[in-house]
Amino acid sequence: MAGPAGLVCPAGPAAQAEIVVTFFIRRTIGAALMLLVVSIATFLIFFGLPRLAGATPETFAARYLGRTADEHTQQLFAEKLGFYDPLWLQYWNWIKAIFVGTDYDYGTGIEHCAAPCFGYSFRTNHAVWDDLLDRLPVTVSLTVGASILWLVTGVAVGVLSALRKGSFFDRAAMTGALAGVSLPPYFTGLMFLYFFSYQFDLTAPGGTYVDFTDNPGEWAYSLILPWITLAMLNAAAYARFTRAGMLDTMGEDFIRTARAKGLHERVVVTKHGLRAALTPIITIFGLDVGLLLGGAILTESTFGLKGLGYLAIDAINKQDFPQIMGVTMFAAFFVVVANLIVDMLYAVVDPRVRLS
Amino acid sequence: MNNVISPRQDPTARPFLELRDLKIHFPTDDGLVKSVDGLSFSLERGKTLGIVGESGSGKSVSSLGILGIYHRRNANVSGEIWLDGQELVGASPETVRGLRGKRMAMIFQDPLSAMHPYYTIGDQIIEAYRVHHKVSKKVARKHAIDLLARVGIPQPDKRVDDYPHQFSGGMRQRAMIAMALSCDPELLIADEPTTALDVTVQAQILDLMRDLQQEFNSALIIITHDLGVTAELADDVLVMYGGKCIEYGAATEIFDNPEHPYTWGLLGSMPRLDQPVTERLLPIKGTPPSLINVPSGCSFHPRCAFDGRTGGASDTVVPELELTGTSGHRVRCHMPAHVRQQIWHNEIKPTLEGTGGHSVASMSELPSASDEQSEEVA
Amino acid sequence: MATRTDTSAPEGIKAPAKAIEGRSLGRIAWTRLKRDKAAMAGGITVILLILMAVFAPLIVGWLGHPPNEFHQDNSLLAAELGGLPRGDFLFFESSGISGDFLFGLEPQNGRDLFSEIVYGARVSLLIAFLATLVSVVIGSALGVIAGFFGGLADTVISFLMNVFLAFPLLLFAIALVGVLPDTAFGLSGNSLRIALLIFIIGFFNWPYIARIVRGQTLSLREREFVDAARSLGARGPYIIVKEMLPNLVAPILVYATLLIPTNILFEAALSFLGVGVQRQVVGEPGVTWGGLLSDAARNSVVHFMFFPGMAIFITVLAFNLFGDGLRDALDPKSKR
Amino acid sequence: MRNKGRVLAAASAVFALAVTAACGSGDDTTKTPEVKPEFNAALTSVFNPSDKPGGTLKMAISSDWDSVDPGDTYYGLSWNLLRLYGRSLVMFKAAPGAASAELIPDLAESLGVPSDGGKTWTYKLRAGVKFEDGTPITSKDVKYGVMRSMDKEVLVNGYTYFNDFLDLEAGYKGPFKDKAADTKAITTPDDQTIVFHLKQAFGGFDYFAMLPATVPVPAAKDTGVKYKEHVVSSGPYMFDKYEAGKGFTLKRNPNWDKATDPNRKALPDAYDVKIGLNADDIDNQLISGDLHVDIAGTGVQPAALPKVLQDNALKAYADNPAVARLWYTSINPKVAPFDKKECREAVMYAVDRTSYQAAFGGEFAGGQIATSIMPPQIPGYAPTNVYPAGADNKGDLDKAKAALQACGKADGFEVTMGFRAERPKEKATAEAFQQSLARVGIKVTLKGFPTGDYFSLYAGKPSYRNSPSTGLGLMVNGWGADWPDGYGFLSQIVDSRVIRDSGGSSNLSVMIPEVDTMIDQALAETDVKKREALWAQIDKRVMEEAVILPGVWAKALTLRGKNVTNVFVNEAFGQYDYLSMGVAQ
Repeated sequence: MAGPAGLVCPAGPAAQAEIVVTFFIRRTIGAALMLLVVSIATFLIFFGLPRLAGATPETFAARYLGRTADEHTQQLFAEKLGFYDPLWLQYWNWIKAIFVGTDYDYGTGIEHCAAPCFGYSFRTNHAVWDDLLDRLPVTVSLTVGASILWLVTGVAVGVLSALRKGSFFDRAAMTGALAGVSLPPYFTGLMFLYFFSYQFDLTAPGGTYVDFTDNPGEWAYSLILPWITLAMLNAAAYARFTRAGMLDTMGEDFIRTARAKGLHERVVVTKHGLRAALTPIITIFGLDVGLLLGGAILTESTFGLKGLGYLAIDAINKQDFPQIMGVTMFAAFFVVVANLIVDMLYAVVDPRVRLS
Repeated sequence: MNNVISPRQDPTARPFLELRDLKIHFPTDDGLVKSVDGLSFSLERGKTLGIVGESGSGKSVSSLGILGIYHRRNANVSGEIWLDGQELVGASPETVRGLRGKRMAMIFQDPLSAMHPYYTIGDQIIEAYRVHHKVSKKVARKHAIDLLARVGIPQPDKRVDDYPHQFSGGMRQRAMIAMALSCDPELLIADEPTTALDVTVQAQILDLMRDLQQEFNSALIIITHDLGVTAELADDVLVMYGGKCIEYGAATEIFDNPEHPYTWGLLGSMPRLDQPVTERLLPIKGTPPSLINVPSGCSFHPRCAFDGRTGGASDTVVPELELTGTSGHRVRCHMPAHVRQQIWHNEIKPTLEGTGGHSVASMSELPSASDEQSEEVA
Repeated sequence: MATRTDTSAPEGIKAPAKAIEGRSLGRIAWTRLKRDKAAMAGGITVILLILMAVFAPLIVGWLGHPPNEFHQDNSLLAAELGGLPRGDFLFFESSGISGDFLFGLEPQNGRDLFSEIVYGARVSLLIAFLATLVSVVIGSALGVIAGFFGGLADTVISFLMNVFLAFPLLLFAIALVGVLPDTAFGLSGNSLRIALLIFIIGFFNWPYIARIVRGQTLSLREREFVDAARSLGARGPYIIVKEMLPNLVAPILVYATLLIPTNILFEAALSFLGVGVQRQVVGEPGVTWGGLLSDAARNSVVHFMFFPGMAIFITVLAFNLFGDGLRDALDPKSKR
Repeated sequence: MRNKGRVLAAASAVFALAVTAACGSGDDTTKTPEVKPEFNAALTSVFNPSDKPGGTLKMAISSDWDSVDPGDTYYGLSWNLLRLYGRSLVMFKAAPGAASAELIPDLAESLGVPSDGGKTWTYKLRAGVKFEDGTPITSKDVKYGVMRSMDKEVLVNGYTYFNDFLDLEAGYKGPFKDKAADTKAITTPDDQTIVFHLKQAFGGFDYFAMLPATVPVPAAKDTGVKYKEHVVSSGPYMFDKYEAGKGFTLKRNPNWDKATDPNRKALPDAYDVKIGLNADDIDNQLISGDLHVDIAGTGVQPAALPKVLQDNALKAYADNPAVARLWYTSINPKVAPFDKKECREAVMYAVDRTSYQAAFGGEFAGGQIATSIMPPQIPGYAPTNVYPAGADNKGDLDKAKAALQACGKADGFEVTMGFRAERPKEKATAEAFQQSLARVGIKVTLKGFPTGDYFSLYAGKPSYRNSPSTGLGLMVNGWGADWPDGYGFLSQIVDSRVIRDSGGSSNLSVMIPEVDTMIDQALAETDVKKREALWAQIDKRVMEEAVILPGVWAKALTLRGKNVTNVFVNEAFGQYDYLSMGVAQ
């Protein structure tokens, strides 16, 4: 009989907990580092690049001021808002404000912008953070609804296709899925709006959004087209992923083993096949949701939904840099956090992932 | 060739396992893949059959065929499989499923990939047990721990909660065996059970399997490309080539008086520890045949050094699997029996024994069939 | 014992009489591809689209009107309805579709939508192809470096890839186009815009190629022939160029083909959001499908949305079909 | 709140109508005959007149506007609307047709009394007017309102008329910088009297007194930029809820006394203003009856336009008012080759004016093809057409080519044209320019700019628009009268002295010393007729210089909401008069 020489000793519960904590800390530091890089890059693009392209501190200040402000006023303002400071100092102040808040001088006296302060919008003279929070429910509503829709349909279609590989259903579904990933959401969105809202009056017109807390029914009614539009694109992609993953998995040795045990095919597919095939899908799903929470730019602008993506486009069109910075950081934050969550989730779902 | 039965058959009783002209064909875009093309053999309880052949010769497919693990949609299966008086090819999938794992079980090659990475060893054994026995999880768990102990896993009550990746290769194979034995199967098929293991562990596993077989009195089929393994365990040996059986007989017969040139090749490429180290290994040249475009006539003829001695029949006529000698030894070759025996005794055997077989390589390093083909039938 | 290796070796085995004719990967792939009807349809469509883009002036001269020409005659546009085209066709109400204007007219200014669609292929394909090239160049270079040298290079490049994937790309691309100067690198106007778009789109997509190349390089690095080359004294760059690259061509080709439709969608999205190439009369008209769609969104005239949208759809679908087919052909493991 | 679907909404609207009709028939006191809706019915007379109070008037706008703070707004719609909650010294008469051009006293007892040759203007406030909290309104509150509005660092939107004309002390800082700041330029001898002291005589000061800056603001309640979140009302309505960027509601102001206010009917009980709805949706809701007013007042969107024009039932609910607004293109004489007048003339002749009109939506939604700067409804307007663009208005190519020859660019030239990228009509204009100028060899390169920066950083900034590298030869532009009067329309776009190096001015191309002199003359002229004639001459003189290419005098195809009473177009705003509307129940 073999000795235990080749055994990998399992770690005790205490050691396991320590590993988890270390893993968590390491990943969090990594995420923070990534956010830092993103923030520096963003800052350089919006406050550094324009300077190279000919913008001056006064032109930045001019954006806070009306058309009637004279040169002197602009200089005064540029001074007050720190636009004459070296770029690194401006960045430092910007970062500092996020953590400890800052004071802004808006004529009527000093206004405190509490942490997390992403600065004041050029055009609305509003704290950017308030704007972000204001827009968040729209984007969250859109994302949550659409993601549930696409996850369920995409995975269902993908699994069925994989199990009936080569059947009519499979071919039809995969043709549909390929068409789905080739359809730009702004095109489908526009056509949906034209037919369902403009022509047949079945759905809410673009630009409608009712808060969930106001009226859940109308909330869903106002979002149904955007949900379908956004979900269609992703459902198609997920159907393809799922099918490929499921085919791979169902060809795995452990599926053969499961069958050899005499398990019911249903159990083989769900307990053994789906479990393994869905794990990577969950990863992609987490990242996609994270990405969308930062603003579904195309869907939001197609449907005139005033979420974060819409705010971003609006801010960019109006060159409202503090707002753009805010949205970008917000979006990057969601992506990084989603990454983090997915990593940890993966460690939970897949015991092979070593937490080191 | 319908009446190919065990060399040791008792003609009065129906054997425990019997295959009759089993064919498993897969239609593909590139043509019909004849993975198994007319295989017949039989096996009694307590006996061991070794099926030998290169990758892609159809040995794994036939074992999966016995267990009924193939896609009914994309496999054409014909012939008969009798297990203890029950025909399986024509039986409903549900019937076969009920037998799988319970009366017939399989031990797979490469237990790392053959076990589900997301479930613990215990869970997987418990699952195998509970699908055929209505017992509580607790009872099943106890059973699983017993099995793990039985196959020699230390501290089974702890290891039962480990994941496959936490086990070493040998331990995993033991766990795999435990899983296969969970319902006391009467037929156990082991597909390359030791290939992925290093030599010392190989020996332990083979010992274990022999012990267990005796204990459970089950019929055992060992599928391997390693004649050494066969020599250790098998009572009978069946050599497959291109989806067909080309030589079949008692193990002693096959090792002492092989009559097919391919078997000679296999023996020539088998490392022999009992021989002086004088010569290098004798590999089989060429590549295994395509299962789609099986060479005409004798499928081995493109690689056969003696195809000139068949009077031109080798590439036109498919040879029959005919009896040779008296002990149920059968060979599929155009050459007359006496010519074969002559060549073996005069040309081959001396080479093997005289100069023969120190080697660093084994058959696994032979030119093998493309992986693509073996995947397609899986 | 030399005879052992002879064909008449006594162990009874001989080499196959005729060596199977070695087929190159390209030939095998081509044979497979030819059998894949969907991929062939996609490929043919792609070729037709490229021809359409190249010969846009000829096609438009033959079947349409110059893309910048206004047709505001009262017989074509209903001035009293704010410039809505006259004439319905099927469910395309007020489209002005006729033998003269195959896809109808643009409301208000009466430009020939057919010609605009044909010219739109130019910008779309040009940007998509060149941006893909940029991604492939950056992605392959960094991917090979990361995969081959490993260590610090790998850590840094992998981190960079993650950073890029964490960026809200579309947002950044839009912002960048908006922020950058009007004249730079001796270019101005649309040529600068196109150059910028190519660079930006290409620049943001390199991690996708890099990831694939890195993975492939990692596995190639462990293969015998690389060891062999190294043991013969070959140095890194030589191994990369002579041993690695030829083996990376197939995956790069596949993923580049699949990146093109993504880039088409990216460009169309930017144009839809109003930061793409702008309409001009000097030189190229600079029509973009995304731009047309964005104009159409304001009009609620269905033919104006339908044709540009379908142009994007068909183009992207064709590339996707072809790309999928190519992947299946070059990488049999992914087959069906 | 919107219902679950238009069908439902329509059904309930029908139901509501039926109920209204039933109630109406039973009510003998208001025996008004069923008013038949008609196209342009509210243009020159009151449509569906009523004195019946009650109900909520629902209003919406697709974009936000600058501010609801009377000291910080420069939008006509805002001036129109804020009369509900703010009373300036003087106002335009709330009446249909030409009558609305008449200035009448509002917070003041009478129009301003000039003295010192028009350099001093005195107003007496009505007695008994109170803020929403019951505090009596004094002349000091009016003075404070004007003073605060002049601080352009805090209240950045709006005009600088008071800054430019008041005789302010050097170093005057304003109430935001210095709480104790005061100025002798405005004096308040008693709580009911306010006196403005000007640097120079100005006969039209009553127009200044009409500006929302003269709406009283209680200094104690002023929160600078945040004042817009709760403006203290002096009118019949006060703010109830205010949500930045989303909307607000107005309710009745209990401290408003009708006896002090002969100008306001104050019919509805409340106003519900929604901000940021989809523009197309606003049209749909107007049509279905879910909404009463599109505050923007710029007319229906292109999507709804054909629907309205083709359907007579819908068209009957539409009006096509002219707005004192000119859409035009500035031709920049500081950019070669436009330094040569002939080259500018070539553009004037070559541009197809009908495509300009089409770009803005045709004759109903866009407006009338303009031949000069001043719109016809400005008093003193004299028809003039210095550069006729051919008989069919599609451009006079022969003359254009001759002009090109004369300026030495017979083969044409290249020029860059700027426009606001987010404005589709301006983009369409620029494309129309490309198209029609290409006919004579002038190649136009288009360049879109962010709307917010167009005047402050690009087209409006001389260093940018005149630079040899980034020079903009053509710039799409537009201007609406601050009030319907030659000064109100022309001064900000043809006086070269409003151009500042820091940018921001709407005058992008007119730098004619002679015109500046003529403006000064007009300002000093006390005789109204003569003054109006002078403005017409200025109009013609600027046209001759070929630095402004007039496009269209704007018109809008606007929809009257269903059930709205007392509707008419106030010509001073070119919009429905928001002060007078009521809602039938």
